[in-house]
Amino acid sequence: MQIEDFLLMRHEILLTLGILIILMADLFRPHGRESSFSGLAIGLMAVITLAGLLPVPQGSLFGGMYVSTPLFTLVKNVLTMGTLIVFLQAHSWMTGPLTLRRRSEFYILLMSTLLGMYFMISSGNFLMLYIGLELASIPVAAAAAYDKFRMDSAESGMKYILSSAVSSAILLYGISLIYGATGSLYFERVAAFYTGTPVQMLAFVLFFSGLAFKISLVPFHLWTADVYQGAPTGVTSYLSVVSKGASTFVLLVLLYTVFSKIALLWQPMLFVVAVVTMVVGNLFALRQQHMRRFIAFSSISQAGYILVGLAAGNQLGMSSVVYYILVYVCSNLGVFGVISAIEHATGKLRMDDYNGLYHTNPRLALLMTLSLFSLAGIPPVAGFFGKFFLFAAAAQQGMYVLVILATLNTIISLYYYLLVVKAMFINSNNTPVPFFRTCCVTRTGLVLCALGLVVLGFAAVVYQQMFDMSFGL
Amino acid sequence: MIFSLAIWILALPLMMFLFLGLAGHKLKPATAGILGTAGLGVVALLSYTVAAVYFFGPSREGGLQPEVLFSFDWLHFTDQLQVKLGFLLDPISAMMLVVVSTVSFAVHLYSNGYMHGERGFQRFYAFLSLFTFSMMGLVVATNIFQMYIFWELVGVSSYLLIGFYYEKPSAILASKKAFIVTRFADLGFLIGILVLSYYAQTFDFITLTSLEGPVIGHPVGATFLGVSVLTWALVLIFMGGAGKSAMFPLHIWLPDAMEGPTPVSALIHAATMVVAGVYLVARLFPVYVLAAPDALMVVAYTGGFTALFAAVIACTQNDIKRVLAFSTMSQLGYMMLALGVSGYGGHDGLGFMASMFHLFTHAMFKALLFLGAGAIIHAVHSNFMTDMGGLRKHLPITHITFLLACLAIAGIPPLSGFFSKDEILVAAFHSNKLLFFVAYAVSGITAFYMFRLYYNIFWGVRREYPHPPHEAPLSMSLPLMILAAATIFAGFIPFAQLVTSDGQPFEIHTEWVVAVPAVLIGLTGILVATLMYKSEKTLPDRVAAFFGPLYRWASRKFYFDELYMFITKRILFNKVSSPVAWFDRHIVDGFMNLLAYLAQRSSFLIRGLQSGHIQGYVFVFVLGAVLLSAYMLLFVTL
Amino acid sequence: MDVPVHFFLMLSAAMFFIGVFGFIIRRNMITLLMAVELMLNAVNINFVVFNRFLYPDYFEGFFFALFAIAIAAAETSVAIAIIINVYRKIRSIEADDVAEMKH
Amino acid sequence: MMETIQSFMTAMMNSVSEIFASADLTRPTWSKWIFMALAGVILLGSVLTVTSRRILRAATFLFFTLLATAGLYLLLEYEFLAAVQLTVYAGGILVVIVFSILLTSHISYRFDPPPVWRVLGGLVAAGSGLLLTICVLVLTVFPKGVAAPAPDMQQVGNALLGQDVHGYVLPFEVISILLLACMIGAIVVARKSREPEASQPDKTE
Repeated sequence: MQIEDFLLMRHEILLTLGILIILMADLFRPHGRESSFSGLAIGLMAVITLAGLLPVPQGSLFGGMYVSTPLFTLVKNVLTMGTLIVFLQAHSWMTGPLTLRRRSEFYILLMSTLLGMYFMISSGNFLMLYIGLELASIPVAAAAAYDKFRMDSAESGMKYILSSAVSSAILLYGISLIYGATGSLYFERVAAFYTGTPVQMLAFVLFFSGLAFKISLVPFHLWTADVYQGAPTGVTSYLSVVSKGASTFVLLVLLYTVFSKIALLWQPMLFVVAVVTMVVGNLFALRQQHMRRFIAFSSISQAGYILVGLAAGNQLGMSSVVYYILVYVCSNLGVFGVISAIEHATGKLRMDDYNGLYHTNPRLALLMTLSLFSLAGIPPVAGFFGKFFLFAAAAQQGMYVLVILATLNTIISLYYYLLVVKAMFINSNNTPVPFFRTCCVTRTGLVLCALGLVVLGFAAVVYQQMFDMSFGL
Repeated sequence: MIFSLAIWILALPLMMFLFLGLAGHKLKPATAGILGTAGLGVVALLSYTVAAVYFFGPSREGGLQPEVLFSFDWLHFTDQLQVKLGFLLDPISAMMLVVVSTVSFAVHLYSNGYMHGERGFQRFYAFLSLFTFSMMGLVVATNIFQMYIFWELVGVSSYLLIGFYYEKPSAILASKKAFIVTRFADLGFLIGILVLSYYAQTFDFITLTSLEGPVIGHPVGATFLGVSVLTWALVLIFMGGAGKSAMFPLHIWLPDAMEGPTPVSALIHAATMVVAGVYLVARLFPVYVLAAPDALMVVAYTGGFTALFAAVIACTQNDIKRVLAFSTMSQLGYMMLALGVSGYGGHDGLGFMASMFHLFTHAMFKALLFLGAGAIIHAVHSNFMTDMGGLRKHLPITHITFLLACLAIAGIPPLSGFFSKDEILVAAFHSNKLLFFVAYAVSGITAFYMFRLYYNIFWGVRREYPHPPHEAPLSMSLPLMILAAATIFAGFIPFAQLVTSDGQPFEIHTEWVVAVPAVLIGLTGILVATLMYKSEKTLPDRVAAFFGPLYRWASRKFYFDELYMFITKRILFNKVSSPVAWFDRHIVDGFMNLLAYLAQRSSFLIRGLQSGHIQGYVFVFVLGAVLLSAYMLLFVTL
Repeated sequence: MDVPVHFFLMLSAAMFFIGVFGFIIRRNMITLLMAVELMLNAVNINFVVFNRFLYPDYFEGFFFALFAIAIAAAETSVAIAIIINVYRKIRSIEADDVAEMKH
Repeated sequence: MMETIQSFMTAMMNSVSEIFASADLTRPTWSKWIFMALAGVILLGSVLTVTSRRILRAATFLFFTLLATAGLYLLLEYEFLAAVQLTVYAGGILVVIVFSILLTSHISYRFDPPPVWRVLGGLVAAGSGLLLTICVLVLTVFPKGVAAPAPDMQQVGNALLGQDVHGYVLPFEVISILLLACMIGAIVVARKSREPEASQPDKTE
């Protein structure tokens, strides 16, 4: 292995080292002392984030099993930063009494999940993709069941692991048929032989549904709400942001490379799935009271919007999807930051509890509003541009019907996002969330989200760079 | 150069919003109010200066040409499509700068008194600043995309302002309704932008409206359902405008939005936000008139219908702010109508000029009316004219200024309303006789219901008030006087020299054939209102007295009463106005409510999908995968 | 090998969908897990058969099956851990008892 | 419409008869007999696994199914895989499952039969899926590969540590992390730990 190879794989190598460091630190810590690994984990993630910003050569390793391009590196950086922010948000939870004696494991679990996502993104072979996918999902189930003193958490872990097992079985069946139909598992060769015979279509749909499970597209989404509701907020935030973002990006890459020859065939399918996803997600979100469950359905409908861009199948669609993922990561993390701060301070998680939040905690309320407006796509917050580019990409392909349906759905979604805004600014409350100061770690996380939202919305450079990068794919 | 200061017109309100929003609760309310008002004063001065330099400055040969003061690259979309953030100065945006800053300043000043002691006073000023910022950004947008962004920001800030009285559930509902209905309209706007920009390959207003540009010079050949794509795009864009400007049937949010604080209504629902739709059409006017006259016809008829419809409903309302809201709708319809009947260039563009003129004058007197209404509500603590009467003694300043505004909106010379309305009538007279008569009718009804309002508030029975009403403090009456002055003198501004469709000044001359009947109709309306409402139940007596001998001879006073009741109540009220109001409330509004209900209902119905049982989830999963495969195999592969 | 490849494939398909069927009708969480094992096992047969019959030059299917078995083991262990955790709480391993969150 | 269905049916019939012709059932060989037997065990075992009303019996049937699958691998001359199947699946996974059964259930406990609607749902989902898959598989003509010898242990070992195309060192390494993470996850979830004091806020709502 040359030094360039190390540089190429630095995300993975550093993260593996990080996992080992935490493991060792846990093993060799002084006996009988409870120590917090939060700082260590945050520090490690920060190092990886910084290392990710170094310039990178592009290329492939291990005979094409591992591929890296600037775009991949960019997405990995985004995921790393997302994880970093999740860790920042989980800080107060992890240093609290509920997680006594089980602190290092949380970080090991989430970091190995992140490692799985790295490999998923960089895979050049279905085997690597599958292993990455499993590495990215099995530990999450354990993390979802992490709050052992709550039945909800156990239930959510159970639902996640069982439905994810079924979905990965179906995905595997798809991969096996892909292998049978093309004779290889390397992306390049598969792409060359993928012409759309019936068995290939079947294989594609099965494979797609396995990935769609991770992205929670309707009708593969049913686990989402229950798992999000039950899992600890940190894990939910990780699931809905990092995990979903990674899977979406992988789907994007696969659709545009491996399955590019049958683009005309999957476009109508994505059309249908996108519409159903947006509608169902929105309709369910209308009635939710539990904040995590609410965000679960909102994130389902967000996935539907992303599909609109994917369905466009052009380069504009591609870069806009990446941009949207970026924006989505920031906005959702902002929402979760506020949710987890309030949960940690008061244990309150229902929408009614947010009544009158503005009067006691104006900054939290403002960040929440900013993030929700971004999710709703209201200018000039970043989410608006994300949506606009997605829709513009679809419109460029002449999919006006899809665009109209999508914009109609944004109006429904505005309704329920406003419910939260209304609760915070307008509703009165006799027992509002009292004023509290978040600890500086949490605050750093919140500030990062707010910065991300503003910078993404106002800086032209980001989008331009992404557009150029997506040429290279 | 003064233009380099123009950026502060945008930056100052934004900075004030950030400051008051983030640090406002640490300030004393009074400080926040003074700070906000002073900041807006500076913005107003800057706006006046910029407008004055633009209109009267040197080097204005060859008409007033649009001028881009500055422009930043915001988002680089593709090489053809770029989002820019800039400052466009042309006749209409310069005029709007004056309108927005004047009214906004008046409202800022007024709110010091009106909102005194309210909880969240600082927040109120923060939102007002945000609104002013967004409105200014909308007005000076150099491209349609920037306009859209600020358009939505205006929506957001008005949402926050309307919902300011969070104790009132109706206010919350109203604010949400306003936001969502206008968002619904913006759906059309957004798709219109997508289509237009896709064919024109530009967002830029100057390119879009230039006569040799890609749109007007080389119109798109593509058609959809037999109508050119460009027409579709422009109709869709107009849909956005119709939402903001409360055109039928997207107007349903405006009356409800009166739940907001009265200064907010004056700012948003009289003078600034609601004219954004008119402004949008005016902004793209060359495209409408030269490349898609069909779309312009839609504008004209929607405007005409709304003007009549809203005027009729206004006659039935008892809440004084609602009367004003419907009146605003009606006047906005007037402006749309004027745009719709206009041609391009020189005297043909009279309608355009008249529309902008009316926008200007209407902003002044309608803001005055709203602020006056605020002063009245402040004094008697009620919105309903049934609770008022005989207030002219108690509120002298409010009374005089309110009367001036009523006369102006009724089109009585020499107040400003007369001039602008007259130009609209002339323009309609020369182009579309049907709309011309609609406009005549509307002006009569307008005079009637405005004076119905006026008499019911200031005349009529003298009531005993629990707290004797008293004149508002200076911070409230000063803005009234400022706006009253504007109402009186705005009519003498030579608009045809300044704001025209092609930037070339032209001469106007009063056409007495149109003007005299218009004034007469206005006077008739006032007369009818005077007879009916000046003092309660005296009309039959007076009629009886007038026909004294006849009456004595017939000795049947009762029939007059009956006849009067029959004509007014049975026919006018029950058969015309009430059904129209009912239609508005139940059918148009109900349709939107039905949609919301259906969404809720279907959400409830499909909740069983999420059964909580993992087996059920896998069932749906597998069935979904199978159906999707079948779909792919059957419809895609075959 | 003189058995046609289709026979193997249909066998594995049948096994796979029996697993699906079992997952839908069963209540006990451990039996749900066993149904999943059936599905994973069926997939492995697919890989091996494709490798052996159609593309014997490289051993891609073979290795995929190998790794899939390992992953299945890992997945099962975590699932069992979670199920036991649930059992500790409610003294039941009926999946229908673990359906508090819905709608 | 009718014609499409008709042509589809004809195509199906043709494919099925071709497959059976290639199977040449009139000339039975050992491998065919063995396949039949294994297939029978697998199918029967699978069905019984998911229908048996005693959980330990279900586990036993699963065991037979897994054994028969290992037999299939042997039939296909993948001895190594068969060994892995036996040790990991039958030896590892199944033992864990049996242990957890013993931990959580009473041996003589009989399940109630599943509700009818659920059985119907299962039949609809699984049946339609199976039908679709079989139709697609039957209609597909797979390329015939040239018979090559099964890999010996040395090849397997080399490939597992190979770094080039068709080398599996990277997945091998990654899967080790996966196993580690799963182990930690399983331990952290299953390990017994004291509940914290009741003074903690109830966070379920």
